[in-house]
Amino acid sequence: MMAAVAARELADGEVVFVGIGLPNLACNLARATHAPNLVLIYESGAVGASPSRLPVSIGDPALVTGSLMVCGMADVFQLFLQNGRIEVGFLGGAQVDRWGNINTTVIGDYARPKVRLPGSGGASEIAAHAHRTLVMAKLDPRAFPEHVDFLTSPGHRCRGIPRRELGLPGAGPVKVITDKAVLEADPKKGELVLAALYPGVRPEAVRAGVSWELRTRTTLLELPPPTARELQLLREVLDPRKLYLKS
Amino acid sequence: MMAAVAARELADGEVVFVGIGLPNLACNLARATHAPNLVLIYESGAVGASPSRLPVSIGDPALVTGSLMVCGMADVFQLFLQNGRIEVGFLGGAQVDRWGNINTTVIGDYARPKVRLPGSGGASEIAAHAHRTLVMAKLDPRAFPEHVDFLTSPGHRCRGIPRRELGLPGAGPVKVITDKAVLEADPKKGELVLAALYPGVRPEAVRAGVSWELRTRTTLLELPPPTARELQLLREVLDPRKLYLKS
Amino acid sequence: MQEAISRYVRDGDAVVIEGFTHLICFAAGHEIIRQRRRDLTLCRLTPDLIYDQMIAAGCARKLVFSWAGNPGVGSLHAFRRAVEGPGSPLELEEYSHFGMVARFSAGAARLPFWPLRDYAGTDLPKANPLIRTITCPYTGVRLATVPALNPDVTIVHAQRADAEGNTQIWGLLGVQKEAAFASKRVIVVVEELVDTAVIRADPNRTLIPGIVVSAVVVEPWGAHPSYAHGYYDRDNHFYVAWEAISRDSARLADYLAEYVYGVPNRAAYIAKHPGLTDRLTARSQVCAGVNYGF
Amino acid sequence: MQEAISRYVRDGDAVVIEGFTHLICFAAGHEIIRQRRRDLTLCRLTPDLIYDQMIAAGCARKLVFSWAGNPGVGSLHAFRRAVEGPGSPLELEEYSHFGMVARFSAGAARLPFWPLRDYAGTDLPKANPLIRTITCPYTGVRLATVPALNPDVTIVHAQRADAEGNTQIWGLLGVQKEAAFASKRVIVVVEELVDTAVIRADPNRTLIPGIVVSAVVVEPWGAHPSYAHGYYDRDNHFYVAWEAISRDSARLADYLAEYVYGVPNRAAYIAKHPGLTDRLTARSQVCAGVNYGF
Repeated sequence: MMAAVAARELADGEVVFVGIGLPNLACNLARATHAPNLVLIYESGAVGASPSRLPVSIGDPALVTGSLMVCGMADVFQLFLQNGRIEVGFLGGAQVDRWGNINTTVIGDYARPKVRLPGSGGASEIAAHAHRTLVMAKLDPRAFPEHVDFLTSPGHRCRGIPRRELGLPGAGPVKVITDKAVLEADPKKGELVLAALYPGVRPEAVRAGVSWELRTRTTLLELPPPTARELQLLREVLDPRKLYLKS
Repeated sequence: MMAAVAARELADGEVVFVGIGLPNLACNLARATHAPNLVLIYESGAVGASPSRLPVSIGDPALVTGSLMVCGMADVFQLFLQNGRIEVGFLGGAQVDRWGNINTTVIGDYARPKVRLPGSGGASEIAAHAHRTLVMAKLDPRAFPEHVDFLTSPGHRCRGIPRRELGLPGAGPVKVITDKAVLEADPKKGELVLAALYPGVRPEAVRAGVSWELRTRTTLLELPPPTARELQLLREVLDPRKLYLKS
Repeated sequence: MQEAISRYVRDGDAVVIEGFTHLICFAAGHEIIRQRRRDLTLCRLTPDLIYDQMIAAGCARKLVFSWAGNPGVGSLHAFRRAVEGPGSPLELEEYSHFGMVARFSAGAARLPFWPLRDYAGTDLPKANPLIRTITCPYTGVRLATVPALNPDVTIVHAQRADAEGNTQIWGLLGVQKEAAFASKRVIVVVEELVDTAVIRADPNRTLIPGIVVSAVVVEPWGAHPSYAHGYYDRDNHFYVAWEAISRDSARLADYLAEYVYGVPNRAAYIAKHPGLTDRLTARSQVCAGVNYGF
Repeated sequence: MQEAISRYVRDGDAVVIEGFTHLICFAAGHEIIRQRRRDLTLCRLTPDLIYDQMIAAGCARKLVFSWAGNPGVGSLHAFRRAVEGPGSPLELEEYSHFGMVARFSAGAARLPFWPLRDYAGTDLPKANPLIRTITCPYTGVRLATVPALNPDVTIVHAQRADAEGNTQIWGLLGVQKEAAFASKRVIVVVEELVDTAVIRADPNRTLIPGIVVSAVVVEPWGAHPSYAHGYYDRDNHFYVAWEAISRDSARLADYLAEYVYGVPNRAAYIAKHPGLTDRLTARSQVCAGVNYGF
């Protein structure tokens, strides 16, 4: 369901900065359905990738062979991302807070972490420069705190400062796609609010997965389930070995 | 003779930033004689060129085909020159002054020039970064003024400021190879002095070609004429059509 | 070409026709002259013959450059007349090669400036107040800076591209990549239009991705008298001949009348040069491929 | 390899073994472990399994990085034990990918810093005081800066090079070029040593010139479990298996004892993996060449 919802967020012809796992699945689902001309760019330097197998790493040779262009990482970050050529970026993280800030660095104190996470990678600059970002994360009060322990990737309000005052070029995380619902950033305040429910999910179940008082958008949508075509593509074509699809 | 003298200045294996014309002839003469492992780098992006014909431009395809590497000009100037990988740079110009400063920009006032010259090209940064530079110019009082009209490429003293105070990495123009003699920079003051005469040239003839009171190094050398082998290579192999050899 | 120029090049634009000796798109320059564009700010490291012609044709208001000569031959006389003449009509903004490369690099990275170790002791910063300095926040050393260059339109000549503008270049690369990424609009002119499969077969050869390209024009021999490596050699005779043509403004006017205004397009231009293609067509020296299998 | 490491890698050095997923030189890392180098500052965007192993082996005093995980699998547990443990023995200096790329770019260009639009609103500058800001001399905007990274030695794995170290790479390029130009010493490790004529036949493929290379080592399969495009695929099974091995420090010690300390060289390491070469050898998909004739 998360992959299908993410895929529907992508318009044909858009330039997408892709991560491995569900984002990659979502992009390839979109390419196989409504967005055949999606341009996939990986931080490893593959541009316009057309993988002949499901890539298990962001540097998979299948992302290179048959791609439109391969460039060094200095070009990826300067000529594509900082240049403003990336329209959509995918992000995930151990913590997503009320303002869409993401933590992929540490749980607890930086100097003495309870859990040491991998760190930013390219996430910090994707969050700053992509025209808009889509966040994918499973609901859990610990995963959705009021404030992230460490602010790795900027959302709509960073330690009290509104995004626009920070001079960040991109619009930030417009949607957070969870396993039960889609949260959206409130256009005025930038706070994440409940925007759409998956079939059969009740609002309380979503609120229970967030550690702040989650507000609901005035018009709460219910999203249609994945179509038979989407499910068939995901299960039989895109991830037959269930590397990323849990159910 | 100028090409032969310049060639003798190059040690085998050195990395040389080459210009077109006499410098190119000198480098290829050196490669054909005592310095077969000279690495020729052209500002156009050809590295380790091994031209199959005499290149008539710095971007001649003969400099690319058969070279060791081709890179963009951002790499030429940043990764090779500014990085300090260039040991010898060749320079020439309409004016060379007492301190080895070179003018390739304008004769007269910049805003209302008597003669508009091509400009710096890569000369300004070669003069700054090459470990040492060799200047080639024909003697003439107008070509060797006390001070250049416009300082395009820094020598040993720029508008009164010693080179070392300017923080320039390279040693600057160690020798000026003319049509009658070789001038050298005085190690202490950085002033150009008469260091070596070509066969049969009298010191007065050299002094008549510069517009300041040219001093003579304590030990004035006389250079041997080009060997038969050097002349044969230059006239029959390297420049048979006399594109750059006047006599 | 006619449509691409009329659509993407406007009076008053900052225009870049790049290519260092290699892949200079004379065909585009001639079309701009034919369409009588005016008040252009022409930017290039080496103005070369093409900008000398455009200056003579009255297209240029300003020139941004680093070396204005006829390589290995002599002067660009239309340029010199415009600069040396009384009340010079042509505004100049001058850098060194490194400075121009750095301006394109900054523009391509969407940085407002680029730092470089250059210009200490020279008169260039006096001649161009846009050359400034900055202090390193770590070492305290002063470095020179140049401002970003983000042209309105850049025209890149290349050996081949697909219909979407995914462009492959080999041989000298100049600053073509940086200029394209720095530009608001990009016209790619190619010797050969190829299927996307040709591009995808060797993605490491792609220098410019289609997502930054506004239009693709197929124009064989479009770089003459410059060259396209693997297609045709540089016409060095013409570069030598230009010295006498450009020295005399009447002869230069005759040249433009006959070879630019006097022809409707590139094909007609080439047709006016009997024997040219025989003389300059590249011989075949194809390198081996590499293995993209996994 | 043994000689190159003993000659060019010293205790206390800042060491870079680069390669983004592709061309990570495990053979060099294992030789450094065997020679028991100590107090190294290990620099890499993605420490990956190789630095997890070097940390476990006690080679590292400090880690400079931007993403420390097992891509698509999980954690680097030796790294995590060194960081999460009481009185963590491993010093960290942390950036984002862009920050690390920028540090190598500055080092390669011999600039003391590199400007980038990044880090606004994040906690990264608080965690790393070397991330600073600078004000643009043209626009007045504040930009982030990172300091140049100039390692003592960089080890680059590549598909092929000639005896002088002129090195050609295709597929993913990572920051191999920048790291090599930034480094005081460079060791190039190749799958194949080729005649200089092979390099000269396609000079646009050359990423690193011999003039910056200190030593060339021929080590087929030297990147396993990473990969060499066109030679062998990535050993994804091993990356998955590493999760369980590295999670248990005793198992990790056993692994090092058997596959690193327990073998004299790379050939012996490969010999201990029956069927490996059959499983991972790349199929042939050779692209067409291009014409360098003129």
